[in-house]
Amino acid sequence: MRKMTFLVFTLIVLLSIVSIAAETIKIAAVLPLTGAVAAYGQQGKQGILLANEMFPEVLGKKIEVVFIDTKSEKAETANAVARAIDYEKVNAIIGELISGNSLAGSAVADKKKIPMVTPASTNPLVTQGKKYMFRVCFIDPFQGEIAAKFAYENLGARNVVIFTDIEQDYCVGLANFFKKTFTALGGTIYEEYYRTGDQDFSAQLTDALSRNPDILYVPGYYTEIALIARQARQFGFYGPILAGDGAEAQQLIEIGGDAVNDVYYTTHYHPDAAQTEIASVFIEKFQEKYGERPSAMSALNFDAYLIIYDAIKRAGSDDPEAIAQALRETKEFKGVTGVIKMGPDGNPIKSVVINKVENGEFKFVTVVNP
Amino acid sequence: MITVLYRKLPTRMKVFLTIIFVLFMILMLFLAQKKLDTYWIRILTLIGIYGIMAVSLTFINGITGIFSLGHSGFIAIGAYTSALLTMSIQQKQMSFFLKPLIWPLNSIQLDFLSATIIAGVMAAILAYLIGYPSLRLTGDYLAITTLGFSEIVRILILNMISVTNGPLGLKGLEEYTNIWWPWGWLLVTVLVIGSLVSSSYGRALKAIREDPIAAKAMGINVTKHQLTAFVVGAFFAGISGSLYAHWLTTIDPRPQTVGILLTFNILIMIVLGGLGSITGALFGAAIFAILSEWLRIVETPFKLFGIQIPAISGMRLLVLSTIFIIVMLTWRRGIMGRSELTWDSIYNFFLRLRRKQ
Amino acid sequence: MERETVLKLDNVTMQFGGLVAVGDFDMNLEDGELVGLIGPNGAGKTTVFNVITGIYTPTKGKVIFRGIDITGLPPHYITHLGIARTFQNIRLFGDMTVMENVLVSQHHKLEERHADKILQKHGFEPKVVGKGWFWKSILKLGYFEMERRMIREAEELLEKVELSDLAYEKASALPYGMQRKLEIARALATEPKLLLLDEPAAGMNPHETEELMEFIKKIRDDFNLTILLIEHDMKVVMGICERIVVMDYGRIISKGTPAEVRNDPKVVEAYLGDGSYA
Amino acid sequence: MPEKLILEIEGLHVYYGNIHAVKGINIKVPEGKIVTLIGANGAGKTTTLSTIAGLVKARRGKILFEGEDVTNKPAHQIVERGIALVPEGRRIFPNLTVYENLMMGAFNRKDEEDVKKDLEWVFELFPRLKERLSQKGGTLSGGEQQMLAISRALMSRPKLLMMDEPSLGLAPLLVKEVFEVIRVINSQGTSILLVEQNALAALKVSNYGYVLETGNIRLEGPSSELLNNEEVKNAYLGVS
Amino acid sequence: MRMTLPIFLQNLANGILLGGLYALIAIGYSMVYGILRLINFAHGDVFMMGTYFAFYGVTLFLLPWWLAFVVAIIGAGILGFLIDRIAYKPLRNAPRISSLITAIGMSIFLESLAVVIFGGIPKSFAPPRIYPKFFSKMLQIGSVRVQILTFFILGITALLIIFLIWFVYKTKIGMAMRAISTDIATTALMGVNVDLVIGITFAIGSALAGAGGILWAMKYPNVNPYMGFMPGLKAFIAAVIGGIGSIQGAMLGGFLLGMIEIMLVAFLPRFAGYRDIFAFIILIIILMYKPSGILGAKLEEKV
Repeated sequence: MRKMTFLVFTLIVLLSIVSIAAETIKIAAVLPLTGAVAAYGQQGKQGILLANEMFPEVLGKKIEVVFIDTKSEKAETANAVARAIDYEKVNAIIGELISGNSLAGSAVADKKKIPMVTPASTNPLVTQGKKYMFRVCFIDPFQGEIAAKFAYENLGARNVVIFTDIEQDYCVGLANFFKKTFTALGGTIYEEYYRTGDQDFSAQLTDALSRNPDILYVPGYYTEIALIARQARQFGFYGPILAGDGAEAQQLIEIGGDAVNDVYYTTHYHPDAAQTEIASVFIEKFQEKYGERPSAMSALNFDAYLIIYDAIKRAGSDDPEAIAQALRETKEFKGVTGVIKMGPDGNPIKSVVINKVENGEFKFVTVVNP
Repeated sequence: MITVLYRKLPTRMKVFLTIIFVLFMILMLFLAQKKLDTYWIRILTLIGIYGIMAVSLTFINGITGIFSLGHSGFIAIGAYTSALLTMSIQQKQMSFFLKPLIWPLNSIQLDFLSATIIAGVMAAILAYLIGYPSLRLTGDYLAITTLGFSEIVRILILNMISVTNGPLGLKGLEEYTNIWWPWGWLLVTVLVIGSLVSSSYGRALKAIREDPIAAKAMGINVTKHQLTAFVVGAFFAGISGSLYAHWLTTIDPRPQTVGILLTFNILIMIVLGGLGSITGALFGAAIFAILSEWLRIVETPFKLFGIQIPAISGMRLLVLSTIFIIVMLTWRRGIMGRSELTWDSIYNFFLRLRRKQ
Repeated sequence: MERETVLKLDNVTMQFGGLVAVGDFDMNLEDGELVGLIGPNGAGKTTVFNVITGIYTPTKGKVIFRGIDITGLPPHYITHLGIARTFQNIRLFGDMTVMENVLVSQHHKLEERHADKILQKHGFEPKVVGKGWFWKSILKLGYFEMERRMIREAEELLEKVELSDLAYEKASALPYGMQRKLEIARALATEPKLLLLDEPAAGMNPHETEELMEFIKKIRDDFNLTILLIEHDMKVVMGICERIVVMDYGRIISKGTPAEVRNDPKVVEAYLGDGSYA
Repeated sequence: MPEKLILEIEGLHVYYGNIHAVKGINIKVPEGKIVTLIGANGAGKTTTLSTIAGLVKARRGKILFEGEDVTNKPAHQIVERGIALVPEGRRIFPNLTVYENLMMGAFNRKDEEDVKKDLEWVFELFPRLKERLSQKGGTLSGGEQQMLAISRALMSRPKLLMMDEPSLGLAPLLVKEVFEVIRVINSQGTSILLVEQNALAALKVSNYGYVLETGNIRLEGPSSELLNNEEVKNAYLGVS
Repeated sequence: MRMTLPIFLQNLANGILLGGLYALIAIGYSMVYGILRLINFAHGDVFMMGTYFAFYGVTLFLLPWWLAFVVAIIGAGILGFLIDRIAYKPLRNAPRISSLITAIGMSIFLESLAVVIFGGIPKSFAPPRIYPKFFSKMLQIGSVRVQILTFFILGITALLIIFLIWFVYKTKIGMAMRAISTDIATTALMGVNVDLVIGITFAIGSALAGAGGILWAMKYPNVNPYMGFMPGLKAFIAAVIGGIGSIQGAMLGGFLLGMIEIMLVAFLPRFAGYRDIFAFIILIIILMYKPSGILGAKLEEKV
């Protein structure tokens, strides 16, 4: 019986909870805060919280960010977006980070005509045929192409082994477009495969290194890149490793240690070559607030917030339709991750920065303009 | 021994009541669609889909006693089959940019109903192929084997890029799944499975659950009946997969979408509702869908007895799993146990009430 | 009058790995006979039952039932052909009612058409009623009639074995003696020709045991059965069996009438002892 | 006659879920005597033993062992106080050797020297066990398993030995041997509470008997009287 | 691929290492299953928790690395003990499926607890912050390059397994564990405090998982709330292949699975994506033809 009492008590406590409401402009951040890719969601949240702190008001109204968790799941994402629109009555949505989830969410948002900006879903299909879907990251074909050119021309690579994470559409996409461009340039490709969460790459590396590659291309996420780099160095590979913007995180260096020296990656910005003022401010404030370097994920989420903020300001209204229109007309938006001109399809046109890791720090290498 | 008087309503009366109830539900759903906002309609739709998943799994796990952990495999097959059949040819060409889709899938487009039925059939065929060898096993070993098969299905989907588009998944499906499809299919599921359970076949299946060896000795072809139950359950799992895909408008082979985690969720539903009860499975599905949305309030900043509590992500699942564990410890048989909420049981409930007065 | 041979075990051997559980077992059961199978624990008595009912396929030898070679046929076939059994440790469907327990035993009449063909081939009457019951029972087309018929037959049976009052009780809630009885009733519902009883008197007091003996004799006559029973209680075995087969270490060490067996020195040495505690 | 009681049960009620299995029984076991419980299956005999042993919880009533209340104490504490149970169906550990099975019986004992002595004593009782010391328990025959089960219980040096159906499933030949062993154990000073189907043999070996029926005590008395009681004769001994 | 002897040896070394880690986790699974016939789905999450304990022991409580590791292993053991007391003990007499489902709930609970307490962002478990750099040095043995860490991991694994076998086969508690695995009630009749022994079993299994977690994190220096899922699943497969319930079986299964995974990727790199399929196919074949696993005891139902 005591157990039952406890149960009833728990329920009463839950029922007595009152959520707070106020007169504000609401933006929902639909992010994978828990579940398989919780790390990205939480980093994204850091970026958005900072952005909200730095730009708390627009048109004289307070901006309230509602964080809604998706458990890294599709169905939850779709529900979360519906909840944001119908229950929280938000004016715009940031999210999701995983392309598959963004697609499920954008189907709902598009029908309701609420603008949605994804910070990091790079799959070309995410915005395709959608009027209210935008992004602040570049798409896979573009990044893959730039990486291939950089590898061939700047790093002088002719023989590349690609490590593809077959579970990430992002990674498969990048690998595919890299391969197309690189072979067209005349290079040779050999492919190895792994899966998200794998931690042992010794078999792939033993095989890969027997091909004597000039560089490794690992367009996955930082955890696996760091692990691959560590193990590659252990097996005696000291050449450059090329990655995508998934590499941009302090954890890359923390996990990888010395091994990630000479890891190059295509990404959005670098403080030393900050294309925008806001970038240096962002990095400074971020380090102040969280005591670590911002990851690309944080920066992109920061920009997603900022581009909506900017759109509201330009539209002079918090009406979703007006915000969407303003977003479509974005021309010279100066975000942390570069200057964005919004293409007609909701995809931004922005330049690619290439950085590398050197002695435990991210160093700027070059910038490639579209 | 106290013999409890149990009265039965006449069959005609029950059929009449059922028709009234179904009409009432249709009216309610109609009203819901008119009055409720998208958010609640989505949850209602989801309850319908979860309902099919839960009823089909409780049919396999609870009624026949085949402890399967492979339901997500059937859902995945259903989802992919119907998605590949309903996608427009242009959409397919756009989506499959890694490797082109193989013939003849690249030149087919079907309507939603046929695609859904074919999805169910495909799942049923898969269940037959899986069930045939694995039903020789029992208990935990069977559970592990079915789990293994569902993972194999998922990994195959992940790797067969020219059929499934690999990790990129299928996108841009038409949002066919409105509130009517899942609830309509749910009605079919409950009618078919309910009808089967209340027949001689249902008794045979329950007998197998209670004691397979005795069932064999009473002349029941245990393997065949188990296989039949497995196939029927998988058929409806396939149907639910099709509905699920066209509700999400996109499907991919992540573990969160069609992997072990989905099976676990359905398992939680049917256990909450009472393993072995169809009505219990329906309650479980509804509770799970509503609770996981309602508990979002613990992840927003809130005031508890005047104390401001900040938003902590992960709280929702923490609370949900805590509730679940408490229920398991205190209320082991779930809401319904193995009993069903039927017209007879409602009638007798009122009779007993009256007798007490 | 020459009686028909119902069951013939021909040189049956059952081996598990190196262990010979039953070796070179020969036995004939004639129509209407009531035969006892006795022997110390682990002598292989239950294994004989499992071989007859198809749970095990014998390593060697043949099982002939009413002229049909049933060696290696699956259990559900064999039940359909007309052999039913009870279990040493009661194996009722505990969560189902008494009525449902009996109804389950009629289910094979909707299904076992392959086994039915064997019956017909050997000139016996078919048991299966119509076909396509799976679909009929889902769509409820013509199924209610069948269900009513099954219930009617079950009610009649329960009436005969005096379990009607308990028809809607859960099987697991019955008192022990009633559970034993229900197990026999459930076996009868399969319409057997041969009934195998595995220690039916286990756990009963002498009074109940006596009732059981009467009951066994009664059903043999009412249902035209041949009965083979395993029992430890010598009173039962000596009291109702017409013939007794004694096993030890998987082999037959003696057979004959109760009196013959009781006085066989081999039986006394291996099994009965001096009888002071039996 | 004021006998010293080793075990006294007062008004014991036991439930399995909703089933009222034991309905307020009183049982006394005098020190150094053999007391038997007879009755049909489901009468509550095994439940009573399990409750004394601490495997099942009593709803109401008291169990006093040597004057101390041991009601609802956990099983391992009951054993430490000196009550051992030979469970129905022998239940030896098939994956442990005979030696290990015996040592399991002496699990809580710290007096290693005495354990060795008791081991010798057990081998005297059952010389066959000594031959099979390193054999796995599961490979023994039915009779040997019963001997092992009894020996295992004796290894805890119980003051009260409870036996649940020691003759069940044994050939008549072995039944006799078991009852003889019971007599020997008792003669060396161990009190015994015996549950048996085989009422005749049980009453012959015991001093006092209780007849249980559906959770109640129907009859009790010195065994010799029960043997001649008409009712007992009819119901449990069979008219022969 | 060009399979030369050095490459083969290199892969062999890799396989042994991965297999050792699987074995450590698999043993805990197997011990619990052997005793309670419970697939403890929360085992992988204890593995994760142990690693977090070690991480915070070093970074937050500033313990020396070895002490932090020992404390974390003990912590994981206590956690396992508590999990049993809170979630499984009340269900001891319930149908086994109840405990299985509670175990799933427990797994979800521990993962969300980790997200709430430790956050979802992975922590780095790398030298020199957590443990001395010495371990990551490479040794050249012939043509094979092996990290010092490898020997450390194998050494610790071997030590723990030897200790465990001694414990289970030579001590009284170990004997009680083996007794419980066949008959809980009778073991209680022998005067064994059954709940305590089951608790100890959980504690030991969980401590091994904790140790496995720490060694895993030393090798793959990344700690996050979901890190236990895959190794947990793999270890479980390993336990079943070897014969669940048997310690030697779990060991064998672990090494076998580790070796197969590495060798498959090495010999047939094109099929790396199908790697887990092979794990599951082996699992299913084993279950079909020898459900009790390679070394498991056969549990047959009596008719």
